[in-house]
Amino acid sequence: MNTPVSVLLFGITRDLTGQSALSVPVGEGARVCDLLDQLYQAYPPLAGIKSLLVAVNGEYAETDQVLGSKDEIALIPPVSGG
Amino acid sequence: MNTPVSVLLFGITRDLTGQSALSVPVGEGARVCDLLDQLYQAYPPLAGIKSLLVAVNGEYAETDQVLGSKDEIALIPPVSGG
Amino acid sequence: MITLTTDPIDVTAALQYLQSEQAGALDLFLGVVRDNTQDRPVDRLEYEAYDRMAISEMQKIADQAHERWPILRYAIIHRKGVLGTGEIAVLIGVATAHRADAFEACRYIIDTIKQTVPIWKKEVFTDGEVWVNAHP
Amino acid sequence: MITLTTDPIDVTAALQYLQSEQAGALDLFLGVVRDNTQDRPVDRLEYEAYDRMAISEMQKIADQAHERWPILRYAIIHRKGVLGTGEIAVLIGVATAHRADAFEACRYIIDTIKQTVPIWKKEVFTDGEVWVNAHP
Repeated sequence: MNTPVSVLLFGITRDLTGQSALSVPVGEGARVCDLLDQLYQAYPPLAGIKSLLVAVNGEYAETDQVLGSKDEIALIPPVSGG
Repeated sequence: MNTPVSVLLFGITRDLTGQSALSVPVGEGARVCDLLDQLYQAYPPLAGIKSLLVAVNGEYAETDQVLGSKDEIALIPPVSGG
Repeated sequence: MITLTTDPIDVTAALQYLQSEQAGALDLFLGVVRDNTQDRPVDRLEYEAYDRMAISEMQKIADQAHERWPILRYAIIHRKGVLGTGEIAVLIGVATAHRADAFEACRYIIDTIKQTVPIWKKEVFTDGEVWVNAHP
Repeated sequence: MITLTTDPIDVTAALQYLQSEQAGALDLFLGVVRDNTQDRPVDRLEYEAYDRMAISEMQKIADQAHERWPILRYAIIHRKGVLGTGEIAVLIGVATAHRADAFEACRYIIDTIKQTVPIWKKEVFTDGEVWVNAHP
């Protein structure tokens, strides 16, 4: 059974998808890498980004971290502050 | 024949001698080290300074530099600006 | 003091904040919008942040700096929104007793901010735009 | 810009002076009178300079920095006279295109000033006074 997780998009990921937030249906026990695979399939241009990290609840997440439907998930393309 | 050179004093050298300028009679062809020897004899407390350099016409001088009566000479105790 | 703001950065207020009776050294770094990048004329920069995480990541960096150097006061102010050339994008200020600590901590903070804090900069040229660092 | 002055150092004016269209980074160092040295309470500092040579030595340092780093603008301002705690004794500001140069040049200038420029500082305590660095 798929539950949707909400994903915030910033910078180039927002421009490439045309969205600032997405609701992505992921399988039970889906990990960060599973979410990324789904997003790459839905939005192939995301694969052209130099490095794409994921934050869960405001913290950088490992690729095997399991996602929950209440998590605040965000795509973090290469940062360029300062 | 001795000609006087004028010596400017700053910081601790001014305090130890009680003077901000001295007129020191030095021999013809006297070098920086000769001047220092004379000053150490006249003002022994100067020898207690960690390091005492001499500037001639606003430039740090080597100890063998020869002094002229028109030179502007200054004692440079350890600097502590900043 | 950590701030993420759309308002222009007030350097005087930051310096005021950084004063401390024990401080003998204060290092202040300003990152400013230049008028060109690789000789391509920049019209403006657009900074975007994941606010919540940007602030918590800046706080982590400040905490790490506090552990490594005896910091008396610090200020980290990052601007977001649209910035024209000459505007200050980031201010880092560190007050310490001795100068080596101020220089090192200040540089650590700005170097690390550029690596880990989720803030993104789009350079808008007269003939196009690009998200900095995004492409290989 | 090199200045030796008995007037209080105007940081805002210095920052104004340091602005440049090509500058992406500005590092500003302030040396401030602390309220204690080795836990002995300082009442005030008295700075004295061999003016002519202090200025020419600061100019040499600025020239050396200019040779080593691509400096767009710099400011070196040293105070002399009587300073109370919290007052700024020295300001070094360097504007460059990139931040590493600003940090390195700024630190080089202040480190070298402390080694070669004929300026002397007397610390006046509540119970005595001492010319800094003068004794073994």
